[in-house]
Amino acid sequence: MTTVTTQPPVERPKIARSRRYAVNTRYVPVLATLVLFGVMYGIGIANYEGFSDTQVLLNVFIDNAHLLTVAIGMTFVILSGGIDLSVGSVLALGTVIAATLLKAGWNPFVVILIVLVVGALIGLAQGAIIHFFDIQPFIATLAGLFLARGIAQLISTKAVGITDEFWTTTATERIHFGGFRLSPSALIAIVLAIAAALALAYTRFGRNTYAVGGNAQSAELMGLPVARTRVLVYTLSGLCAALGGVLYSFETPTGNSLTGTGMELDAIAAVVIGGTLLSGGSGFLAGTVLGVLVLGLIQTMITFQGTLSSWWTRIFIAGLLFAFILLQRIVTRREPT
Amino acid sequence: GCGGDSGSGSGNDDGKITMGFAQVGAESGWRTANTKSIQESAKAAGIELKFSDAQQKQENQIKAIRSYIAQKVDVIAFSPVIESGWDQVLKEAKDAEIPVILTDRAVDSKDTSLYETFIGSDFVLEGKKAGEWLVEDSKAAKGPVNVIQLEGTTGAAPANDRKSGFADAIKADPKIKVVASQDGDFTRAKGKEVMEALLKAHPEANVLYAHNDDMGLGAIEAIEAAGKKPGVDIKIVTVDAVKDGMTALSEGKINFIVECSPLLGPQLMDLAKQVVDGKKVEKRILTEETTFTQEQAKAALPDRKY
Amino acid sequence: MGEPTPAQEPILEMTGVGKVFPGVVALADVDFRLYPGEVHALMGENGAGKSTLIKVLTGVYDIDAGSIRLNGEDVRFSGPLQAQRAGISTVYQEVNLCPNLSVAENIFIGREPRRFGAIQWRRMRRRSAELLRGLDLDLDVTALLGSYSIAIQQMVAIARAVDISAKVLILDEPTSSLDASEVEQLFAVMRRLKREGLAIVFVSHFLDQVYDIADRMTVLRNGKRVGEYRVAELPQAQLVSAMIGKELAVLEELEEQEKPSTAALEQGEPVLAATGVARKGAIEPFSLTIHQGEVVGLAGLLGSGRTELARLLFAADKADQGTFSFGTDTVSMRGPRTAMEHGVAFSSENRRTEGVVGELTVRENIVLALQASRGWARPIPRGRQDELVDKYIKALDIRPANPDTQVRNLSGGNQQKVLLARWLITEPKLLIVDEPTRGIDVGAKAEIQRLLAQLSGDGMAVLFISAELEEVLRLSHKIAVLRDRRLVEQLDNTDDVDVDRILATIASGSATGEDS
Amino acid sequence: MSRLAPIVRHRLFWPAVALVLLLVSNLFFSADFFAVRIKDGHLYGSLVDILRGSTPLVLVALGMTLVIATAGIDLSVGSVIAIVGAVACLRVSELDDQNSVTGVLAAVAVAVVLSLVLGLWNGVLVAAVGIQPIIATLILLVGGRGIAQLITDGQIINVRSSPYRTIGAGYALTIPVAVIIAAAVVAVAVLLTRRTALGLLIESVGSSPTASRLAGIQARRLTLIVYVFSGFCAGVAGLIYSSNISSADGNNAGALIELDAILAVVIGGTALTGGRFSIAGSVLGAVLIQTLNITIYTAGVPGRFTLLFKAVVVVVLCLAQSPTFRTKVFGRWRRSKPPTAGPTPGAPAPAEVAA
Ligand SMILES: Nc1ncnc2c1ncn2[C@@H]1O[C@H](COP(=O)(O)OP(=O)(O)OP(=O)(O)O)[C@@H](O)[C@H]1O
Ligand SMILES: Nc1ncnc2c1ncn2[C@@H]1O[C@H](COP(=O)(O)OP(=O)(O)OP(=O)(O)O)[C@@H](O)[C@H]1O
Ligand SMILES: [Mg+2]
Ligand SMILES: [Mg+2]
Repeated sequence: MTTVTTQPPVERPKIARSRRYAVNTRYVPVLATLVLFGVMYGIGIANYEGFSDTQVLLNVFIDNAHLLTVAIGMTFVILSGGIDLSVGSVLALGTVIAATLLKAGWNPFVVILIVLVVGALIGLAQGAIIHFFDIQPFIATLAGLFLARGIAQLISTKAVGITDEFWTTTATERIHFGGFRLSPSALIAIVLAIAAALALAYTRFGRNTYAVGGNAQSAELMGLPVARTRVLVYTLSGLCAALGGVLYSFETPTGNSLTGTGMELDAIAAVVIGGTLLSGGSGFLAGTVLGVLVLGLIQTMITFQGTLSSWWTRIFIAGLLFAFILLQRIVTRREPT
Repeated sequence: GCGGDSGSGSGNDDGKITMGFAQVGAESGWRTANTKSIQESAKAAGIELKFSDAQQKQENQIKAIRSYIAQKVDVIAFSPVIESGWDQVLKEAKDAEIPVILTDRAVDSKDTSLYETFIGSDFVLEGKKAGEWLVEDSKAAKGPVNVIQLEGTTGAAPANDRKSGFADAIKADPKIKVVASQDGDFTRAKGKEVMEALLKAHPEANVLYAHNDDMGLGAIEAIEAAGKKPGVDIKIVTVDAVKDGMTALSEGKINFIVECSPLLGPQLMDLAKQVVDGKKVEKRILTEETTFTQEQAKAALPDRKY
Repeated sequence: MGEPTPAQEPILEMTGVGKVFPGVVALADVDFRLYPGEVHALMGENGAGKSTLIKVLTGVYDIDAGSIRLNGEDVRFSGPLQAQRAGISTVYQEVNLCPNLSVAENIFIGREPRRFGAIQWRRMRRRSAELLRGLDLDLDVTALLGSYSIAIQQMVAIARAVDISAKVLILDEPTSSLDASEVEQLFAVMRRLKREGLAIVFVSHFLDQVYDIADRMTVLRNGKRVGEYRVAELPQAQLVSAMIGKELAVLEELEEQEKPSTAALEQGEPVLAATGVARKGAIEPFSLTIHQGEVVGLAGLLGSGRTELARLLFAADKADQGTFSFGTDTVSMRGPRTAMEHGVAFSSENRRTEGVVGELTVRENIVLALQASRGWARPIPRGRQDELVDKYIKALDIRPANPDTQVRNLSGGNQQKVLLARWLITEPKLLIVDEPTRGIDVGAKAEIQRLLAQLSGDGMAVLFISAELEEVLRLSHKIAVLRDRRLVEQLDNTDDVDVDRILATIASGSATGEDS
Repeated sequence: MSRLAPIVRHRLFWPAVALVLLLVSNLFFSADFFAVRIKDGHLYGSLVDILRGSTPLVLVALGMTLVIATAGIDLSVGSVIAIVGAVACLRVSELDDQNSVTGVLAAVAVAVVLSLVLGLWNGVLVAAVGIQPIIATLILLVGGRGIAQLITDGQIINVRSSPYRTIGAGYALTIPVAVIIAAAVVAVAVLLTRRTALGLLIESVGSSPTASRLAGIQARRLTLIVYVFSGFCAGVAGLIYSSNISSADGNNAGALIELDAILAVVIGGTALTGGRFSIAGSVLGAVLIQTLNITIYTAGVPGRFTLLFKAVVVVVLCLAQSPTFRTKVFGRWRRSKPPTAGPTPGAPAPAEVAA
């Protein structure tokens, strides 16, 4: 065996090495989504009268405030490499609890607090089961889906109307600026989105979420608080879903155990359309906002189209979704691997 | 001009009435028949119909109504997905001076000025009719009358109401007992599956009450597979009176059907014209509905549209 | 057994440590002592239990028996986080970082510089760039870690661990893909830390490195401690026999073996000829011909493009330009399958993500490539599988020798052997091996070198990549030198070619005048 | 104890226990639950119902298993069921003689081909275009039901065809035809995956796509095959489903079956992250879910409690199945009994390592 030279005999050449991809490819999916969203909006304007009114765009925010809220929580979960199927049910449970308590004459702020706490607790339980007992997120949150809706049905199988003063005024309230209107719900959702984006980019919790999603095992070995991050992510998602319930019950002042069926898919779709990888670790909150807007815009286009029969509505949604995703894929496509 | 004598159709200068209709969805054959009826009678009545499908989501329905308000239609009609939570958007319609007609399902708003009228069936009454027929029919019966009930989707208004109406009516006869009551989700497949299991768990059952025809039709398959005769060994009462149900009724496989007609298009169009003309209409209009025995079904079947 | 005279109390003391995995006793009654200010080498064959000892210590695995004392206090960590908080910073064997985060983040995540709770990205980038420069690395710290080669990732992991100024630093095979100068950078840092009083655990299969840097060592064999020695008091030969439990004589054999001359080989049929092949951002146009029975070694520094070149030849990455011909046919390379159809095999340097499939068993991993080329409809009969698998488990001494073990549960070195076996059973005409001896112990390494030499003697062509230049020199007939993602020279491995000569070529670059 | 250990550790042990428990619990509500009689020349009884009733789910879960093994997911199965049922029933209902066997076979053939096409559509989107599976199949989930409704015009299409009815509700040799069909498809799948190398290659692609590609596996083709197979399975399930009720319900057929199917797969021990899969496990999972449903009916669990009941069963089952849970909750208690004694150095075990 020859000895390894411990001292390089020749002066080591200085090489600017391994400088890779000049453009930061991380932003490509989000940018592409943004551009395609613009294109879609343009198509809407070209085809439908009155579509160009900026208020139409703001209405998308107003109409989808709850979905955005839910999708924000979902973004954290998906970034961490998990999935949360329980959000739609937790949202429904939130509306039912709120409606029932309000009917019993509780203070609206206490009610909101209780709803949020319940949502967070459900999320916490799911996160704990997933992390500490090594249960697949899909299953744990599917059980959560059954559980939350089950509790909601237990509380009331009938839809409960909300007549609380605070609720109804918040529902009708519109924040005016420069001739445009936003609902308080939309404002809350937007503020939450900004806060979440900042949290993802500028807090340890946010970065840990990415790390856990990239490779949970490595994150553990790097000494990151994987347990805390995982549990917190699901707690956050539960909290967001419950908040979504509150916002939803502002817009449609009812507590109904059947609301939000399939909303988990909408939320997941919004997140994934926004360029976030379902396998975790890669994506941005801005993408999620765009994803929600895309889904909302599709819905708006259908309303403007106006004459679609029920089944054509579905086919039309699928078609638009397909066109969008296909284009997005083509735009962001790099080499085949 | 079917558009009628009213040159005063608000907003539109062509005098034609524009109606925005926000449908619940296309969750059942009943619903699609309802949609068809509305579309066809709108055409026949010369009313321009803007139609949207909410896919069972209240939020979508609210969105659709808002967009009808924005488009300044002459009249808005909709079948609420659920009863509560409509005050806000109805207020908006009222502020825009657009009359609203509810179809099929009611809303629970205290302020009834928010809508002009509600046309539709009374689900509680339907349940009651079913129950009353059973009480009548059981008079002759010696032994206990053991009922299996196939409920509609848990939490849905028709399911809740048809259950409670039925329960009220059968109180009249202590012989009648509901031995099992299960969610059959309004579908044939579920109706069959649930019935298969219940027949084995409750061999003593001799009556089936299904919240709609479809579940009843599924249950018939299960009953036949169990070697019993539907309509004889097990008497069957259902609600809806769709064509398939009526066929089974005329064949003697069902004993009694309470009609819940989806064909309220013509009535709706009439009302719309009156409302747009500013005429006062009844707050609550029941759809013209009846009940069918086996003989009546044989007679009615040839004219059955759906 | 050379007992050290403890000048002070050990900072870390493990006594009677035991760890059992289902079917395998990984550690049994192992004692281990670590003193401040020393570099302590942990030695042993593949599967001896080195990594397990480290994982048991840092709480990755629950400990089955024994005790751990840190600074005289009994401790038991629930995980790396706790261990880190207690002052133990670890680089685990396989690179365990997050490929989806930037280089800077990978260094700082969990301890990012913050102000008012918000991460200061700019400061983080600056500090990580500085830190890497201290290791003589000039990287774009905003790029994703995953876009860098394994070697660079290894350096980043080291930078991270070193910067977590701890009392104990554990490095599990940090040098396995590093070239000599990188190793030297690392050693400089280690010496500095040692002077500062840090205790360092160092695992390596490069005996020379161990003798260069370590003060004492603990030798493990089959999960048991053989002994604890002062490095200065234990000659290499004795160390090797302590590790493997017998004398080693294979290495000498190889040295003596007569190699056919390049000229003679070039008479033979070219197996693969690449002409003007290039890929944007990866490697400049190059031409390379490999003949039957020829071993071509690739030499170059980290990131010089060796891996890229190899990947292009296997069509793991698609070439933008140039032509490939096998024998006399020019072939358009559509993917690894095309290459495999023409008898090319490629064992990746990145064994964990591009090599073995951890979830599958040893048997399944070994037959995978052969099966893939046969297509799914023609399964390899079980008897034939057993025959092949048993043969290579024996030949490469894969442990545990149970073909139904999940590969993920194998030690790093044994995984590498499985990967190699996968390709050897396909009986390729050209075997491309990127760092095939990474993390492999001395005995097995000699065995693999012998095997490669023998196979090339039988007519197989080999493209050999290794960070260890000596190894390249020992095996190759021809050495292709890369620099800066460009093939700069192809040298016949004659007597006058040695490590210095190659380093000189790398340094001067344009020996063939292709440079502009 | 030690001889039982391997059985207890088998990954299907807990689902099997749950299945047995559920079945036995039915005895409380229906005394002759286990009775199987011959009635009208065929087997009749709750167990037969469960088997027959679970066939659509078994089939869908079977296709889903292979998709999930490649680390994918197929949300569109419910829509495929609806479309296939709609097309088959429409064609049968248009026959001059609905009882003509050839006519029914032709309709079935068209429907099956259609299911393959739908599977191919998903496969192309995932494998060739490279769209994330959940989104790729979401398109068909949303649009497919629209298509099914378009075909049926939103109505329920009735057929009165005894050959067609045989598929889902008929019997052959006293056994339900649906069970025979499902068993045949499962057997073919098992043979294809375990007697050829297909299973190994799928598992490899699912666990590590990069490593598989570099081992020369044509992952794309495999992925495509797997989605086509899933489409096929859903298609057959659609035939059984619609034949069972002699009608096509474009609105409701197969709604939400994807969730049950995924649940069955996961209960059966296949991880959603891909890799190792167990067809037997999925079949067991599907039967378990059907048994759970039937138990709910038999036990008379009121509608408003069903979801809670399901949630509890799923949680308990998952926890029982999770080795981590068992060691964390019961392991500590068990371990504390014998004082922590490490393996004695002289034990024969080290020899194993050296072997
Ligand atoms: N998670 C595990 N499950 C089962 N067996 C394991 C596991 N981890 C390690 N082993 C076994 O424990 C033994 C020791 O492995 P370890 O990784 O400690 O070896 P090592 O000395 O680090 O080897 P190398 O030099 O190849 O890295 C091996 O036989 C290995 O197969
Ligand atoms: N286009 C690409 N996309 C993603 N990864 C790439 C790409 N090109 C190269 N790589 C990765 O970069 C690594 C090669 O980096 P590097 O330039 O350091 O090669 P090298 O000369 O072989 O270095 P080393 O000496 O470490 O082997 C490979 O592991 C390869 O997977
Ligand atoms: Mg190791
Ligand atoms: Mg390399």
